[in-house]
Amino acid sequence: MKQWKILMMFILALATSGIAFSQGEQERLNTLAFEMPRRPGAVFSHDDHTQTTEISDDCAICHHVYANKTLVPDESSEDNACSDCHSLQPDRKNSISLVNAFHKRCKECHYDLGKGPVLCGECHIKK
Amino acid sequence: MSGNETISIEKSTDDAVENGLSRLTPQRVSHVINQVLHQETGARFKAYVDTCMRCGLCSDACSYFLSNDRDPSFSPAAKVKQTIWEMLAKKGKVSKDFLRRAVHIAHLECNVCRRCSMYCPFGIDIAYMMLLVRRICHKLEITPQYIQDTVNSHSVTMNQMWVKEDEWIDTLQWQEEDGREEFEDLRIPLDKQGVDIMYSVIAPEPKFQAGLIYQAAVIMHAAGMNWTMPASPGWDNSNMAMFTGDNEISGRIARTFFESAARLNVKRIVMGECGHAFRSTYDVGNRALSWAMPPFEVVHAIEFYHELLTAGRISIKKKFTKRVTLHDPCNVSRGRGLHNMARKIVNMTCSNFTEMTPNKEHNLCCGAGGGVVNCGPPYKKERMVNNRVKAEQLAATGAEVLIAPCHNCHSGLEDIIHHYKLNMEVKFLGDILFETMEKKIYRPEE
Amino acid sequence: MEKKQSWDWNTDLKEIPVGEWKARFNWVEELNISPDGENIASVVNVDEAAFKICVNGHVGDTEYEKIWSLKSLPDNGFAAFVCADEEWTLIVNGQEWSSWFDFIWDLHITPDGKHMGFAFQKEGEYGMAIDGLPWNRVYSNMAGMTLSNTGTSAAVVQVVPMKAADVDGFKQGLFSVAVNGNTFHNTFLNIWDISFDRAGQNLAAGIRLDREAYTIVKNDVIWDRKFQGVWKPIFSNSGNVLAPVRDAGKWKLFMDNEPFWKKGYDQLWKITPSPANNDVATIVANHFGKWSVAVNDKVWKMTCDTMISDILYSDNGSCLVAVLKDKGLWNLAVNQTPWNLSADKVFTPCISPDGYLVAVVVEKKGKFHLVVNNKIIAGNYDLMTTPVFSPDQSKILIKGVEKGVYKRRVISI
Amino acid sequence: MGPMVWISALICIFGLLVKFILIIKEVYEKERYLLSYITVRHSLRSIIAWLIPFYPRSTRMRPVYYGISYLFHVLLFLLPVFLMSHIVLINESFNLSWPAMNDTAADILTIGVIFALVFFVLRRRFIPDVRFLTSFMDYILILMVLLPFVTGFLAYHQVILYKWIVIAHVLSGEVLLIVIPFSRFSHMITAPLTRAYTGSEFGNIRHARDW
Repeated sequence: MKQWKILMMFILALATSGIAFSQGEQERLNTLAFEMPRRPGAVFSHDDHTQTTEISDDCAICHHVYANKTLVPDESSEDNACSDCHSLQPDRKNSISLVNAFHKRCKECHYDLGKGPVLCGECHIKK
Repeated sequence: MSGNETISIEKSTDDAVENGLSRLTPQRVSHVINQVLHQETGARFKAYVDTCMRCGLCSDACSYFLSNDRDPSFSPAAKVKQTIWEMLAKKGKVSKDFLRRAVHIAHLECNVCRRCSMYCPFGIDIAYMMLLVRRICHKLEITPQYIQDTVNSHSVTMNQMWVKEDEWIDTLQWQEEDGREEFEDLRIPLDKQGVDIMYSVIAPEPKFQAGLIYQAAVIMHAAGMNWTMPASPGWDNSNMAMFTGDNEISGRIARTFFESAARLNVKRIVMGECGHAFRSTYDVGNRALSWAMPPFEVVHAIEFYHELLTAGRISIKKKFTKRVTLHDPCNVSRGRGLHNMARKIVNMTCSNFTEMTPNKEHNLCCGAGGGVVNCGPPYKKERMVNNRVKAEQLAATGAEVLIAPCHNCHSGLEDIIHHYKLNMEVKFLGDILFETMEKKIYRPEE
Repeated sequence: MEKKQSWDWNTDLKEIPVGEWKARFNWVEELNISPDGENIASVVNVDEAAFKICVNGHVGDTEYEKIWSLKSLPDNGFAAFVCADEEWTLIVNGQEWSSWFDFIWDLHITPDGKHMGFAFQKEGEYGMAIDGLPWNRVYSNMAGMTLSNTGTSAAVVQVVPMKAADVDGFKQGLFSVAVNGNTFHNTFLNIWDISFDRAGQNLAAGIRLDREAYTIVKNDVIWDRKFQGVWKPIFSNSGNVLAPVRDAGKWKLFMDNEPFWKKGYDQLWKITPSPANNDVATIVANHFGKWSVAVNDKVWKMTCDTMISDILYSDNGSCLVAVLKDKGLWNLAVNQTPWNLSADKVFTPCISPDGYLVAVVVEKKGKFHLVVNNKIIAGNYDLMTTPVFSPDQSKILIKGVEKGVYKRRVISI
Repeated sequence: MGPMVWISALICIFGLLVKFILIIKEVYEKERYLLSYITVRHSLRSIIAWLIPFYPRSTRMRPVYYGISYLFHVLLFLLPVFLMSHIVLINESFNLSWPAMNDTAADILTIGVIFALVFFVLRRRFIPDVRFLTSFMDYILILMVLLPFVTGFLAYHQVILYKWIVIAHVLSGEVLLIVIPFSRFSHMITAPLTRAYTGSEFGNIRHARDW
């Protein structure tokens, strides 16, 4: 279920990113789930990420599934949108807000692997 | 800069400073400075030094700075920079030329009037730091001659002017005799035990201005007060040692003074119109002895006259008609908040009163207090230069009579009035009261 | 004591109408009452610049231009300074001394009344005159006049002349102590608080050696140690010199140049040795602004915030009384326990020799009351002087003025 | 966020705390008499009087300097605290969050702070009595405050050398935090103390105003 939603989001993202491409040339995450985004969507290439060896096999690193606040192993959620689980404000169900879901997922991975941008403006590049 | 000029004046005239400097060794200089700055002071001093952001807001507070066309070296913080900061930076290893300048700054370019601590956003007490410099000068024995002589006098006679014990009593008896021309049974009760009030004055009164004691006696007599004056040392409420940093002598003076009051079993001490004496007895001398507050209520003449007038003990026959203005002395306005009371007395006794601006706590200094005038004739000329703004402030009032309820202010104001040809007469509140009062004895039933 | 036994302890009340004196004379000055309460005297003005002394309503024939410093004497007479033809002398019970001076002041009387002395000025020079005899040597300046119980006189005198405002000259030390007119060998910047031993044989004083160094001198011998300050030294019963000294920022009690008490205080003064034993009491401030009494370096449990003006022992040393001011009102504390006087003024207390009774005159709202052991036993006087216990301690002598009448009352306690 | 942020923040807070405790301790040991004159009422009276803009005469005499200085101090604290980017970082670490300031407003106010600092420099250069009091250290102190704001501004706009500018921003901010307790920046705790004491002496003992 969730995976589907996320997949749909990616499709949507891909569709809208066409505009981004036409203007800026870079693929960005969409910001539709945010009410009033303060920063341009982060530069993000799904292909680059799936093609890197470290995570090529394991979609569930990003497209993870949690049940009762514990990670469900061997399940992924490509068809769900991130905002399905991560609401704008952390709540009882999920303590990680949508912003932090993105920020933490990206940066922690980048730190751990020693690869990829970690500073705000490296992803949220001004258009 | 005027700094060089003043140094040359001092070099040629003040033997005490020059002889003192010639006796100093570098070891003694650094020992004394470090001892005073690091052992005698504590967190308060450190906080003052650490907190000053060098913003210069204090400059506008200082009559020296304003009178010298905003010469930066006269700014209050600049006086700290030229003395304390450098002593700290050099760990006390400062030159004799530096010390000569330091004596001059602390003793002659600062009235310790504390106006600057009202202009500093952090309330840093720069006067306190100037007094620390004076304490260092005292310990190095380079205090200016004339003020040191007053301290020497205090140490021997417990009064400021080498007034001998017989001269004091004789003067009071002579004023008592004179007073009997006006009230035939007038008395200046000497050493009378168990009365309500011990009246105290500064030594220049019996020495040069005995008429003021006469006036006070007439006021006391007319108001029907139960009062006395001590016949032994402890009658002088002045304290020059407080201004040279000789805290030990300062404490001894204050102790003698308050023990006179204790010996006479009085209720309270009333004092003549002197500002620094009030500061000494109300605020400083007592602290040197572990009296957090003075052990006897110390009543300045302003409060006392106000009390007599409002209680109806003294009534005014005819108001003073000349145009008057009022100078607020630092030690009783900033130092005790008596400025509003002083205005009430002026309004009760005078019909034509003009305020000067700024006034009350913000009034500009007379340029003589804080021991500056007591450094004597060698420095009179620069005192006149250093207090031009006061002359301008006075001139702007257009008053004929300047009321100043403080002896030091009187000396300073008379000098600048003469120097700047202001054509004003300086009077004490007591002078006005004496002139305008009904000369009859108060009877409660009347 | 013998004297007290001869006083009249049996008449309950004797009255002298003093109020009417005011009608007889131009003005009447302070009333002065003899120790036995039998005599009351005042300086009175009889004419322009003409004064007499009125004792129990009687005035003598002799008029003076001025009279001041009227004092009662232990023998129940009176002494005063008088001026005639612009010269001054002392009269004792109406008798003039033979020497006359340009000015005299500071009358000293020994407790037994056998010796009397004062300071004089003659032709601009100063000295003391004791029992009618002026010092042989006179000085240009004099201060701190002292008379021992045995009639030895001493004062601080200037022995080296100084030009006006000569601060370098002052630095050399211009002052010495003159004992019976003869000076010490040493000179000092300052000498204060001359103190005699009981026999009047030895004396000690606080001195300043230079701008900062203070110490004690005993019979012209200076203590080795230097201090930041000193207060009045006192001889102990055994003849040692005790002195409050400021050392390393604290006030301490030293004896004969050595530390005597261990503790340092924020303030320490008025050393009071017990008359009966080796106890020593002083007024101390243990912390800034907190006053108390220390006995043998042990501080009383009570403190007061304004002042302790005096401490007094009973003859047997069992009772120690402090005259104190707390929160602006006067009170007494007896052996660490404060009374509840809340008075505007408290006068010198009177302690019975055995220490059981403490009597004191207080003033509240202009009226005088007598308090014995914290209880008011007589009150509403217009004036009252120090009371006296009868030798058997069963009675107390009250001397006071009430509605213009002087009353000598003896009441049982 | 790296550990240096926490270390520097802790140094700042604990440094100030220790400094405060040491001052009180030293007063208690060496100048205990000061405590008998301080009252809460008069301390607050004075502090509040001096916090009200243009209430003290001194501040009315120098309205430009005082106005700029007042705003500068307010912004110095408000800007970093209510800046979106900072809140996001705090939120990631502590899950705490509070409303953020509008980015454009923050941008303009940052320019304001920079302008104030430039004004301070110019004042130190061109007003004779202030110049007389100024030493090299005063410029260093101004620079220390200036750097985090300038770098923050540049980083936000991603003008040049983004990565290096951000590193400089972080480092200069950390240096500033560390320096606070050990420099005259500690007037943030000593000034209320000196004010309180002077306010008490004036109010409690001298019965006068000190503003």
